[in-house]
Amino acid sequence: MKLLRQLLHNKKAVIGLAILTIIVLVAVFAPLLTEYSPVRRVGRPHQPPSWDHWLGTTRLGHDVFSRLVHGARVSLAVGFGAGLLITVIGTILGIVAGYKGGVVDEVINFFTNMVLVIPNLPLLLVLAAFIGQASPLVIAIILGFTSWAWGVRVTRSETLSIRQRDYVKSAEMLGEPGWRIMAFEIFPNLVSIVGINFIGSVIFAVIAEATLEFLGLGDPNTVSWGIMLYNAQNASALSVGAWWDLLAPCFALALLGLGLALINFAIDEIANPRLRTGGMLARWVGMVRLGEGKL
Amino acid sequence: QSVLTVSSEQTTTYVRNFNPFGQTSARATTLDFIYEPLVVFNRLKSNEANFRLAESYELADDLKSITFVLREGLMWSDGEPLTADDVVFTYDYIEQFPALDFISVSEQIASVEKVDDRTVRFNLEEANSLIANTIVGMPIVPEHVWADIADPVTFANENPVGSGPMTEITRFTPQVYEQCRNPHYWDADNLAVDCMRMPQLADNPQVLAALADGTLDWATSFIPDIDNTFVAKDPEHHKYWFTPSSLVSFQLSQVTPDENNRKAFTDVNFRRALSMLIDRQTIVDIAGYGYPLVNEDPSMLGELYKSFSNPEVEAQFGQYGKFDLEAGIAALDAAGYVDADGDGFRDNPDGTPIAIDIMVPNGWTDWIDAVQISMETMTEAGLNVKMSTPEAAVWTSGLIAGDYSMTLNALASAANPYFPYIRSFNPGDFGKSRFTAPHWENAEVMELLGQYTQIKDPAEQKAVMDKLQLIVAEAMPVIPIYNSPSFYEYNTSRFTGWADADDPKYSPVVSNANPARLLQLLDLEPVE
Amino acid sequence: MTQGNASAPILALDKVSKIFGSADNPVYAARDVSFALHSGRTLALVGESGSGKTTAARLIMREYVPDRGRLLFRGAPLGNADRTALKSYRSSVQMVFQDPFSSLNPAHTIHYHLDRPLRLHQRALSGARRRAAIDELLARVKLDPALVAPKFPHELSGGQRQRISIARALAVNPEVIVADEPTSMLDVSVRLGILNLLNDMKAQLGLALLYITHDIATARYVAEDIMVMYAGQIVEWGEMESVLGNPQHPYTRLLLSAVPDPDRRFSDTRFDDELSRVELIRRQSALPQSDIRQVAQNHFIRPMLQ
Amino acid sequence: MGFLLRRLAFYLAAFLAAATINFFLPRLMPGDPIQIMFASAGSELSLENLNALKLTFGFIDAPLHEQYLSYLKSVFTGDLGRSIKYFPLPVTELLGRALVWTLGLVGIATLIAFSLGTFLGVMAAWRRGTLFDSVVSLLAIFSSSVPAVVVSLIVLFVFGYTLGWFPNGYAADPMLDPGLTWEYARSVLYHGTLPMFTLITVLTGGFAVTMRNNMINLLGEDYIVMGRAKGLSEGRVMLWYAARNALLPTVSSLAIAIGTILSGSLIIEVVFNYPGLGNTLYQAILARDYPVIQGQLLIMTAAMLVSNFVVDLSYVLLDPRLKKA
Amino acid sequence: MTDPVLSIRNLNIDYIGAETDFHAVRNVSFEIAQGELFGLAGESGCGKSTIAFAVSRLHRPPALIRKGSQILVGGRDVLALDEDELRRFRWSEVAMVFQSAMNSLNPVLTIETQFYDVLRTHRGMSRAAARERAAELLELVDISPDRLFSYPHQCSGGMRQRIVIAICLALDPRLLIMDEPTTALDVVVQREILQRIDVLRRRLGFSVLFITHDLSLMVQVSDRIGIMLEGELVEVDDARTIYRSPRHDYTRRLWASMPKLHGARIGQEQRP
Ligand SMILES: Nc1ncnc2c1ncn2[C@@H]1O[C@H](COP(=O)(O)OP(=O)(O)OP(=O)(O)O)[C@@H](O)[C@H]1O
Ligand SMILES: Nc1ncnc2c1ncn2[C@@H]1O[C@H](COP(=O)(O)OP(=O)(O)OP(=O)(O)O)[C@@H](O)[C@H]1O
Ligand SMILES: [Mg+2]
Ligand SMILES: [Mg+2]
Repeated sequence: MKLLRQLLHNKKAVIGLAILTIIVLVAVFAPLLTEYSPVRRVGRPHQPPSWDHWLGTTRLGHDVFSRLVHGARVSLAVGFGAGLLITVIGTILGIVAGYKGGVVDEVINFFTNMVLVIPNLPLLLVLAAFIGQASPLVIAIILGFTSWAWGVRVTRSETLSIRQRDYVKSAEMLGEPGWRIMAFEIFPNLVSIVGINFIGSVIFAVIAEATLEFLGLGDPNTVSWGIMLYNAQNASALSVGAWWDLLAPCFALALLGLGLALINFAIDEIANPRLRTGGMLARWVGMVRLGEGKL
Repeated sequence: QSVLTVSSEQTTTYVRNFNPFGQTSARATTLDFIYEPLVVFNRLKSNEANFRLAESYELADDLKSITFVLREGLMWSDGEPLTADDVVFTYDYIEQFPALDFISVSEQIASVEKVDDRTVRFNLEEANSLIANTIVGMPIVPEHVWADIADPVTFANENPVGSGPMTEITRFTPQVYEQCRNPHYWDADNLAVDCMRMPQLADNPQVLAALADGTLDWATSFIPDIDNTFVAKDPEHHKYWFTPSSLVSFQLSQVTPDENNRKAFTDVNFRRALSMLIDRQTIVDIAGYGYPLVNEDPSMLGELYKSFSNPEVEAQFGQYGKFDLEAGIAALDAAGYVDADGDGFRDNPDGTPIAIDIMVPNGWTDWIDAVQISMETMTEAGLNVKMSTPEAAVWTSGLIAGDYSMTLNALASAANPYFPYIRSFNPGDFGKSRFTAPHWENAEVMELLGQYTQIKDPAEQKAVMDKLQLIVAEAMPVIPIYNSPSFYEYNTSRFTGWADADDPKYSPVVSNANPARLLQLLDLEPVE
Repeated sequence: MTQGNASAPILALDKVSKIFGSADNPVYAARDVSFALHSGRTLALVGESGSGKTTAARLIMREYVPDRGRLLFRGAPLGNADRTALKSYRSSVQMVFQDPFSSLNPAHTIHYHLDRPLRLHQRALSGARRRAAIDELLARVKLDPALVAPKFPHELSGGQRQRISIARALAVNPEVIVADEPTSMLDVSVRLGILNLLNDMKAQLGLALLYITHDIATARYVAEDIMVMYAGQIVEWGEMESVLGNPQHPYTRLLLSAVPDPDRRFSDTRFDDELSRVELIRRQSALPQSDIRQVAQNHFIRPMLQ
Repeated sequence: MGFLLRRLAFYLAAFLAAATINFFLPRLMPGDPIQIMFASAGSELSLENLNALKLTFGFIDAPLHEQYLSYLKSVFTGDLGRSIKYFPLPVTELLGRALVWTLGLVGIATLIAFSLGTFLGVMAAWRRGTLFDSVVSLLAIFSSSVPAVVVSLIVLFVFGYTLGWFPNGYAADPMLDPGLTWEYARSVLYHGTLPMFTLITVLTGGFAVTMRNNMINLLGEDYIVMGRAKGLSEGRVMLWYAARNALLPTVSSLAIAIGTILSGSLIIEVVFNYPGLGNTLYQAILARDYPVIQGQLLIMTAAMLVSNFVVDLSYVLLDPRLKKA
Repeated sequence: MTDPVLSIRNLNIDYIGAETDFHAVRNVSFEIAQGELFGLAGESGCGKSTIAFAVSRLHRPPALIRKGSQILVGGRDVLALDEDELRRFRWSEVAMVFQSAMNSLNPVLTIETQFYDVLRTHRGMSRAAARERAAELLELVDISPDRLFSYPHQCSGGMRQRIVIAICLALDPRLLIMDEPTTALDVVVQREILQRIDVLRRRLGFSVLFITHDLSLMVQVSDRIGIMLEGELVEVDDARTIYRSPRHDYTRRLWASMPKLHGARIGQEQRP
């Protein structure tokens, strides 16, 4: 809650949250925003943007705008679903490894480091191909189970430093059980790390989903931004000059990425006050200009 | 020196492999250009024979053997004579190494014997009037080279000794290779091209780029919106001609595991109604960029085999091959396929539900588009359909086993309608070939097909073929959609003599599935 | 035991050693350390940084297991004691940490910090009684319960935070409190308040206190007895005034001479003798020495090897 | 040295684990590679022929552990089998060809992106709160959050299709003879520009943000203030006191970033049809070219391990505190 | 009386905030004479370091030295220097020892380089000459010249502190500012270092601004002392005088709360 309040005081966070909120609203109210079905032919192939079709039509004559707003649902769902999974796994393993230490730590750390050195996207490609026709749900799940390593690493190292703090020691000396120390003494102090990990994972998941689908490993029945890219690429949208077909999902993805990254950056600033620049520097510059003083 | 720049295959890297038995691994210019066929049959001219290595062939009266006579003075590209021994050797060889027999010809042949130095007789397992078409598909290789090869399957044949016009590999890199004139070519007088150059091009857009800037003389590639993207760049020299080829059709498994679906799929009324729900023209226009040819022939032959067609088919069953949403809906209603349980979808007459899953291989986008377009009208007619896109391998094995519900399938074109029919309906192939995917059995059809190969008299043959067409059209075991085009683009600025719509002398497609490309090569003349 | 004291000690270390580092390069953080804590008395442990003071505290808190020697609780060794014995040990021995900024969890309120020990160690208490107990604890450390309880640690000053730490230690009703440099991070003006508080606790609740510091002046203020530690060994110990007034071990003298003393200017040369021998004293004091010499009635040293 | 030895042991274990995963993953994929070959070729094959072919390709019905052992043996002898799609090209040769392109692309791009990003990060941190800082931070956030696929498509659209300044694909003019000629080199550069540019765009932001944050965290350190108090020039303090130290965590984050870099290059290679490892993997997956997929993952893992090791090494070189440890 | 080495008048320093400013130093004035050791004492956060930074103008935004403030070093107005002059002024006139020895040496440069940095920038010395001078300086603080090629982490805390002092003396500055130079060290080492500074000061004749919160130590070493409270300098006087007869209430409270090593224990009755 405190984090949220602080976020609302950060300009970057506000812009990021605004972008995210708009995308979420668009996704939720998609059917109200367009009269066209995203999966039916509603026009001739590859019509350029017009009053009838704000963002033109696809090769199949689907309305790009309608696909875009409906696609937001899938991209958001996969992003947040996978992000949640990645964060939960990463946080739990990280805290356990960092706090328990010893063999548990060695084992978790070994696996983490190993997963970190096996290239992720190629592995995802092979996995997605192995599963075949990966639906968004499946993509979210494989992302969740292959991408937790980074989260473990940062959570673990932060836990290691928190474990050294005296309040953890005093909890131990009071006889608090281990799980309580991890859940109630350590975890609340990891909120910003976990937050950064979560948002970072969401960005990663959104990108990875779009990439997998773009490479043709997704389920073509779904309406998502990745599938839109895939279809546009297959329809040679660029060679035939149908730029809207390809650029619409591109910009949507870029916008979502930007919004999330801004939020992440803001959390970073909140967690680490030194990174903040805020209004004081502007005021400072103004005062120096006015000759109020100098360095 | 005249150099012809060709794109006959798309790849990200070239591997020096000219093994003519390696269907997919050898360079696409191996067959026909290095290993000349005995005969080239011209599909566009009712299967007319163009004699190449063979100067003639003769089918025995009982149709149980066929004798080929080779030209006089044939030589391999290394100067050794090419004789009947080489032919016999080749067939012994593929018997010995079954993996080499990529067209499964051995099983139809009982024995091969040398009659004299220029004459070979093939003794057949069964009478077959069409066997020549199959036999010419197998390249003949020189005994003096291949006899010593220990493992011919993995043999890369980097410096081929061949019989065709272009046997000398003068340059080979992963990015480009050149193949030049055979010094001992028997038909050198007809050959005006000195070398062929094959730049490595990875995909359609790259071929398009090379075509558009005029680098390529001869190519086979799908090109979107070709009039604007290619022809318009140089309307005088940039040309194309797309000829209809393999048949793309919807197929319903007669042995589908879902009992309820099976009830509908085995009902001819259902199949007919379904056929009427497919908007073929839209599919061709949108999914196919207008390139394919609509196939509305319930006997599935269509324009491609026009010379064989039986007008009765159109008269009796023609309406079932045409898109007519209302009629299709009416037909479903009439046959009792109505929504019995009120879930919004039509059910079987007995009230059991129908749920169709159309399977298309992952990544075959034009097919996926076609299915999506078809689903729109099918859904509008109240059918419960969805699409799945498994890997091509899964799709293939599903088709072979028949445990799918509905699919799109393609069937290569052939010289004679006998081939599409036997490939599609031969129960002997059930569980072996994806072309028998519908698993539709009809004893009479098989009986007639059996007769067809054993008749020599053309009139009699026609009668049998007419009958076959009627039976197939009535039952509609496959729902034809369109014949996809063979892509053929060419540039007239450096060479002339191209076959085109005005002079459809043979199929000029440069892919390795078309032996007639040899004829095209020989007809080319450099522009002065 | 070496401390001449009538009552039985509550807690004692008996020849405890703790070794860190590798076998070929061992670091003796504690070498044959023995001392005892008695209720109502404070024992100060002084020594330069790295001499092993914190290690001694951790040994008592059972954060480290001794490599040699025993930890005696009410006279009984606490080697492989069972869970219930451990639990009763936990509720009898508590610690106050050096850094008031890191000893309270920034994510929880003061109420939570006092509520937990009560829940864990006085299960019988009902919710209302617990609330009352918290108020009482806060009042004991001279904080206004109504004002402080709902606050978060960062809303309090360093001195207030250190009081909360003490209150938390008291919440379990301990007999022994180990305070590891509890005032070294506090401002001069609040330091005294905390020391007075510790003195009060000792007097009113009869606590045994181990006061660890490198500031001998504050040690003198709260403790009756003192031990001087160097390189893991206790080199001199005994009654406070006796040790400070008549330091015998060269290291003790060195330490005392170095302690800033406003009454003596730098030009004053009383202890310059030691200061000129710093390196020698350090080297010699670090050697193990098992001899013990009694200086006065309650004042011992391990004589430095020559 | 102990540090490096320990890392080396870890890398060996990780490589073995990756090799094991490599072995099982393709084997779990559905479908039969031989069948795929012929399905896509559209020709028929009798059962006997199919089996004969399978035999020659080594897809035998031996027990799994036997297959595994022989696989491990071949991995450590550097024999990764032959490609199915490009039969009979050895996988090592195929990957070798691709590796050259990827190494060139990724190597140069990483070098440029790392230098540029680090430089921008240093400058932004040094001028914290100025317009320069705001612009750099914002651009950096943007570039590191936009998917590589989006960047590459947009770059391709703008510079390849709309402006037509650069080719839309491939590593060099296919009509040219590869070799050390001027013409060829120019063609390689010309074709590499867009993929390189894209990769640099995708990577620079991340480096810049990391460096900026590390720098800012260091700026309060006493030794930096002391550097300024010593009256040293601004540049000296910025580079040798601040940046030099801030580089350490950045270098260690580079190790993790290598995975991202490889992933980024994969997608860029696919979009720009660049004949590197990523594109080869993509093609191999589409064609179910098992030996290539296996070799591919292995080589990519090995590349990751090697680059991680290089990072470890440079870390040791950069940080004097580790030398004695 | 000669000109003071350092003269601060009406020094006001604010930390600019997003909405309100924090007045860290308010109207502070004092002087340090030639060869004098001036102590600045006060609780944590009262603005001692802020003053120290201002003398070499080391502040970074959002600190702001308000107009009207004056800092004179050897009679020169420090606040009027431009960038270049400032660079030349730093270290050659005023050198500084920071709060913790551990962190004030650059961990990735050898000791030698850190000497060389100064000597080259200000004196344009060659590496060899700088090495010689550095060795000399190290000897002043009793450290073997072999140490020149070590990295900071290879030296102990006390050693590092002495190295910093040696670097400080490299240019014979008039004024040495020591901002809590020994808080991280134990008393014995602290004593050693301060004694050495005391000796060097007498020998070389520089003045020292000594900052600490340890009052006992301050009285022991300083000639004159300033006591700060919340940004204001509440009392300045001779060390003895301040110790024996403090005038300001706050100073008196500080003394009262200091336990002493000798003499009577402060009784409970004296509790504030
Ligand atoms: N966990 C550990 N591992 C290795 N060595 C340790 C460990 N803990 C302490 N030491 C070493 O043991 C010695 C004593 O350390 P300890 O922390 O007890 O000293 P201290 O007297 O409390 O110092 P300070 O006054 O700085 O707190 C030191 O040399 C230290 O380096
Ligand atoms: N960058 C900054 N922004 C805002 N306030 C600051 C900043 N730096 C210091 N302050 C505030 O200015 C006041 C004076 O700080 P200063 O560092 O001078 O104190 P100090 O007396 O040196 O304390 P200490 O003994 O802890 O070093 C403090 O209250 C501090 O909170
Ligand atoms: Mg300690
Ligand atoms: Mg300070």
